[in-house]
Amino acid sequence: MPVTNLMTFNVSRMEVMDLDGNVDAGLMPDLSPEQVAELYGIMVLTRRLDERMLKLQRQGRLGTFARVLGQEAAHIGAAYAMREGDWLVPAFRETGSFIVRGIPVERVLQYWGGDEWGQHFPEGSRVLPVSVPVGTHMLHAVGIGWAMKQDRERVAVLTVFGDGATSEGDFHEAMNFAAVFQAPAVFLCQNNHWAISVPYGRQTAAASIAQKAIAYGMPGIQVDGNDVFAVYRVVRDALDRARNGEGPTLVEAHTYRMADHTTSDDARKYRPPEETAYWQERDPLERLARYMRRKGLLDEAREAETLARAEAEVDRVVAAYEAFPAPPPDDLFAHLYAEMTPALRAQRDALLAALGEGE
Amino acid sequence: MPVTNLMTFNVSRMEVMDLDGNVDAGLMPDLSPEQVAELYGIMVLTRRLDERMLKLQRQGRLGTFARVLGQEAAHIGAAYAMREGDWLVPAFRETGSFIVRGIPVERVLQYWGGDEWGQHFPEGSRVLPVSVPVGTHMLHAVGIGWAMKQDRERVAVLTVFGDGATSEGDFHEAMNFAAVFQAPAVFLCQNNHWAISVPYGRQTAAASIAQKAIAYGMPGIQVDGNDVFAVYRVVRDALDRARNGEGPTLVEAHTYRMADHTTSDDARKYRPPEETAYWQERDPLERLARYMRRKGLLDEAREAETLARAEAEVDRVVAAYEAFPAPPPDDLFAHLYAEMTPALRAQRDALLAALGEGE
Amino acid sequence: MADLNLVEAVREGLRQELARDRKVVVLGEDVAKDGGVFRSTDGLFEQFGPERVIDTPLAESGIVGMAIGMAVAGYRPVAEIQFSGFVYPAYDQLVSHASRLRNRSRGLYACPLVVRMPYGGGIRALEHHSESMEAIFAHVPGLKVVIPSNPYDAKGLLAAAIRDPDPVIFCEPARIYRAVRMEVPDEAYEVPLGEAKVVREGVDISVIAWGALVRTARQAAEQLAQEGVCDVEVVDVRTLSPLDTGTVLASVQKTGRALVVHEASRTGGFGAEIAAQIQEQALLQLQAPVRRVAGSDVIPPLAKLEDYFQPSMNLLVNEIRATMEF
Amino acid sequence: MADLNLVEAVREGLRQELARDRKVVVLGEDVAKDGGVFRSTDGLFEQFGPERVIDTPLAESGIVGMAIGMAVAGYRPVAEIQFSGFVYPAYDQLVSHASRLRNRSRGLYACPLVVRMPYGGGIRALEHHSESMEAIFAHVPGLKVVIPSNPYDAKGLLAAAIRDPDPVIFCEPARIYRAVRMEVPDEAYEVPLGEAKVVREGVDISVIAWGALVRTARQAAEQLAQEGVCDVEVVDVRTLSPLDTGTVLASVQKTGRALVVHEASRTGGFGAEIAAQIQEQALLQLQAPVRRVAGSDVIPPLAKLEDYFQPSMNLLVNEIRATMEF
Ligand SMILES: Cc1ncc(C[n+]2csc(CCOP(=O)(O)OP(=O)(O)O)c2C)c(N)n1
Ligand SMILES: Cc1ncc(C[n+]2csc(CCOP(=O)(O)OP(=O)(O)O)c2C)c(N)n1
Ligand SMILES: [Mg+2]
Ligand SMILES: [Mg+2]
Repeated sequence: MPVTNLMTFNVSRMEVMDLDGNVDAGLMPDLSPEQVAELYGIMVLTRRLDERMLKLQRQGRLGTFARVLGQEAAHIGAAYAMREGDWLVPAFRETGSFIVRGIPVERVLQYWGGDEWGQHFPEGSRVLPVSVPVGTHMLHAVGIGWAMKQDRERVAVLTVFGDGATSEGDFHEAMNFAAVFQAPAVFLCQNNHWAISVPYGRQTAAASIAQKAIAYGMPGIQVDGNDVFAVYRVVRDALDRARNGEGPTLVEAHTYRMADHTTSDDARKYRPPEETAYWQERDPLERLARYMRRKGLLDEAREAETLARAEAEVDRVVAAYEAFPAPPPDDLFAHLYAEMTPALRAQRDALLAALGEGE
Repeated sequence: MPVTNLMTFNVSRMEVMDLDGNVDAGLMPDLSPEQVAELYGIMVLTRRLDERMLKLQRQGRLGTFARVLGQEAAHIGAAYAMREGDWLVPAFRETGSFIVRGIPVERVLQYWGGDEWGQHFPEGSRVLPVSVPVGTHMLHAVGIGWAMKQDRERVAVLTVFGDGATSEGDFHEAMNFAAVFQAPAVFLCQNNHWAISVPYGRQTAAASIAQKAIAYGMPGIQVDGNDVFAVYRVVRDALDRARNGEGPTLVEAHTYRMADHTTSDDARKYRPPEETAYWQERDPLERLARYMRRKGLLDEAREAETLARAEAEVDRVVAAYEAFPAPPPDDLFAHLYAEMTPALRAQRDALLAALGEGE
Repeated sequence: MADLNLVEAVREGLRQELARDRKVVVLGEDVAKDGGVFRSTDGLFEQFGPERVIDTPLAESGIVGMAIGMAVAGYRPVAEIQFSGFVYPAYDQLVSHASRLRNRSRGLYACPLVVRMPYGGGIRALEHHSESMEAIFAHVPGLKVVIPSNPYDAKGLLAAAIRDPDPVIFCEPARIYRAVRMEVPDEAYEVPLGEAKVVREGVDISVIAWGALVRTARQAAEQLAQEGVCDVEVVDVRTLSPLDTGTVLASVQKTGRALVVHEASRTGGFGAEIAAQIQEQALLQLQAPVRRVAGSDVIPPLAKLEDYFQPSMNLLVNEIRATMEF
Repeated sequence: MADLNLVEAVREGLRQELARDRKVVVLGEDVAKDGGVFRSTDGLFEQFGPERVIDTPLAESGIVGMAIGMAVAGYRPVAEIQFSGFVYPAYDQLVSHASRLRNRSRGLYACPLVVRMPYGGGIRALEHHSESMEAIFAHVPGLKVVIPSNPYDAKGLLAAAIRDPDPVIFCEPARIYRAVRMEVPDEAYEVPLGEAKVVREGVDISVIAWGALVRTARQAAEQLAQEGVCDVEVVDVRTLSPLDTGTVLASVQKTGRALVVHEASRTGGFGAEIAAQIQEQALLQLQAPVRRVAGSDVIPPLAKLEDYFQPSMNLLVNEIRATMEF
């Protein structure tokens, strides 16, 4: 009778590659050298882009944006594990995922440059727009997952969010609905240890995000988020399970926000520099480069070449971005409804008339 | 490197008394025979009241209300574990807890009879009004707990809610805040296995509510909710820990809603009768009576006497309830703000004038 | 034709849409086996099964948020909120996402979603079960807001809402769920969104109403006609957003007087918008101020005080008289 | 006296209330070490410590719900929502509990809570960072809604809000956080809630505004005065709920013309309420319709289109002219 143990739960962590780039052969995912090079190229491009965007922002040529420095392995490795037909439901710190999923990079800049057209992704891309309200979008992934299952499509949904997002009620509802409906969804938390100025330890008293899956009867796993192979491996397995009708998974990618929260933030106000130094040693890009050097997949020439290609692409992207025409004022009114309402038509006409007068 | 076990969690269940009323001496809480008799008396009164209220409702003398049949051990045992100065933050299915905490029972009827004055509890009772929006009130318990801690009062807060409530985002936020702020709060879930027509298994894919505590780094425990000693014991320990600054606890009381959801509901529409039969055998009142009979604390005479006392009290309560005057119409306006606004004064005067004219 | 009350009309509307389009699904708390606490989905689960009529966990933001995802992926979810007083947890999903996905993606994604909910008082319910908060939706660009006043419109407006390519808030006046029966066509039909309707013609004053109060307005009109006081025109707004300003203005331009009636509390209620528009566009035709007959600025009371809260027929009659005498 | 901008005035107000009453606490996302994303709580954590200036997890319903509990237990929580566009998750706690606890318990419990938030556009921000949704609060019985237009009022209204025994929504126009400096008394003072203020006297037309647009209205008034077109009276509403109808009406009765200005989208905005009240109570004095100059019924746009969204000084000048010429 007395006190009985009802259940035991284990939470595990996966690492595939150590700091020096040595990998665990048993866990190493099956990636061709070309794929590894591609991954590396995307990570380099993402980092170059991030730096250039910062410059543009400082010069007033781009608006406030969320940098991804240090989180490349997490959100690129995860997106790389997706297959054709899978959906991506992002937050706002997944620039690299957009690149992986084929979103024209100039669109990303256009968006952060203050133009909604930056989120008019190519038809069929199955990538949702940036979601600014923290924690809200994971529910959409559940609904999309439900729809895919109902349509008997063998695809899965990857949704990405931060550690701060796990505090919102909508995170909870999304996890619960996903588990109850066995939605083919993978919940990837980029635990970068900060939500603006709030450190992980003030966000939750739980030792890991991964263990939060237990509350929903869902598998949860932590992964070294700066180890692109581990992230790829874990997310790929989770997406496979989702596609196979085995339900959702929570993946916690342990990573770190190396930059300020956004270009409006100054992390020196609240963050100890030692912490950044610790994570600097765990830099995901360097780690992958070490692996590749070991395997003979990278030498100085190829490194320089990759960098040059990235730079050229960034140049192209910035030029394309700056060539976008400003959206016309009546765009304000055109996309509220499939058909413009009489009130909106009147308001648009009044604005255009006033602008005409102004000329 | 590879896959490591980060953490292991165990979820346990406590039972003190078996179906025949035998108790585990090691776990049996230290209750005097008088206390056991008092508990029994309150459980009998609550059940009699519940039945009488149903009759009144069917006769149109009371409004829709939520019955507590079958859940007496859970919410009465828990309230009985509270001490002076502790706060109770209820949902809407805790009639017995109100009785334990000294709320005049006629107020409870007044409330369900459609009069807000039924929630004007005695000053200092530290009992919050019924909270109808499911899952929302537990956050208030966290804030109150924070305040008590800040005031260096050695008291705790007990908040009670259903299994359905655990699906709401606010449950999640309350649990997380409680753990982060180490609020002296005990979260008691009366898992009665139904949320109107939705069975537990559709509410969550988690095997227990207790395991949801793991998501917050909070202790969680399941208890046989039809075993008043187990509930008392677990909640008392949790309240003690809260008072001692050891933080919050989630307690899942495994019980069953024997009646319809409310008097507006008809559970036959969705619920298998076998289930009710199963739980009938686990009736909390019968179980306690068996224990008492074994211990010589209850014989036919005392049983009859307890029943008669309960009936008399219910008679008194109903008479007192029906003697309450109807609230005056201007009550509508009087309690919105500490000071009535000009608009409200004007609206009140207009109403009173119209009513005057009508006479 | 069948003789249906409003809740039956809603149910028939849902049934036909479920049958017409496999992308239509119904979801919410207790909508399946239980058939909804007002029985508005009764029998649909049995007919269409658990993949089309879906009981959800108890979480309104979850219901609407999940429905948004379904809509993005090509479905036509009809989400039920058990009472309008419980929609607030879903307000963020409605405002921050449902209303915006089309605009945010410049038309790439849309959100054809209906959120149905019993609405308003008059049923002697518990706290939070008698709310009339249409104004907080009608103010949100990107949402549509529909409130039927009778079984015929309920069925037709619901069909139109479900087929609409944008998110629609559909408020069903609980007070008249069973109050009136009406001949309703057996076949499916649409009552177009965005069109108000003159439900009683008159020449002296326009009473503008929606939901349960349309009936009250008509009763007041009949009484005043019998008493020979005045000939009231009653406009049933039906869709608050987008508002059919044309029909409202045409009526007021004809009668020269207007009264707006709603159960929601007065201050900041949608009646203010209609009154503001009338005087903005027809000031010179107005022979009296546009008065509002509305709920008081109070919390909808429990049963004992409920009758003092809602605009009654008598109050309406008095206010119409006052406007006529201005 | 100190020369302060609005964000500094808010900070001083908070500092003095924290110092005055140990029951006052500040809580929210990034309010402690970071001092708030607009720096409105800068230095308070260092001065008052972590028990009085509290960083919370990222959950707005949690922040407000916890603050409600604190208030019930005798505290005076001042909760910050990082941007008004993120308040929606807390709407349920505000409507269903904060506004109702007093009424529900017939006065046994109260909820003296302030919810502060940067509000409105004009700062070239990301989506959801430029919202003006005061109407959804002003419609809720039991809440008060305050929107200061300058540093002096901001400090005094904030003190009054914190000392008020009921819940107050306090919207701080982000656009003018740093736009103007003003002499602000060093000592604590209250600007009473529920009182509008005539901030520029005039005889020809009343422009009724709040928040950042009060400044725009004054600029328009000066321009029209210089041009000799008309003499504009500007009324700063300051408290939307409870509304100081008396001051508004007195002004319009004097001038005979009124224009209501707000940044929130037009339909269902609080301007409708004010316009409706003016014509209800002063129709015979009106020489022209009460026009509204408001944001369009659209989603507040990203930076590139932002200037087309907000009512500009030029638009205001034109609309005043139009009203004068009616
Ligand atoms: C609902 C909501 N509240 C507040 C904000 C303001 N805000 C933007 S990002 C952020 C922190 C997010 O932290 P996390 O989820 O860990 O993501 P990260 O920024 O670290 O990638 C906050 C508070 C917001 N965007 N949405
Ligand atoms: C936010 C909200 N949504 C819906 C409802 C309607 N409703 C009242 S009780 C209930 C079920 C509650 O289930 P549970 O939490 O398990 O408590 P129980 O009724 O079983 O005691 C529902 C859906 C409500 N009151 N509040
Ligand atoms: Mg983070
Ligand atoms: Mg239950």
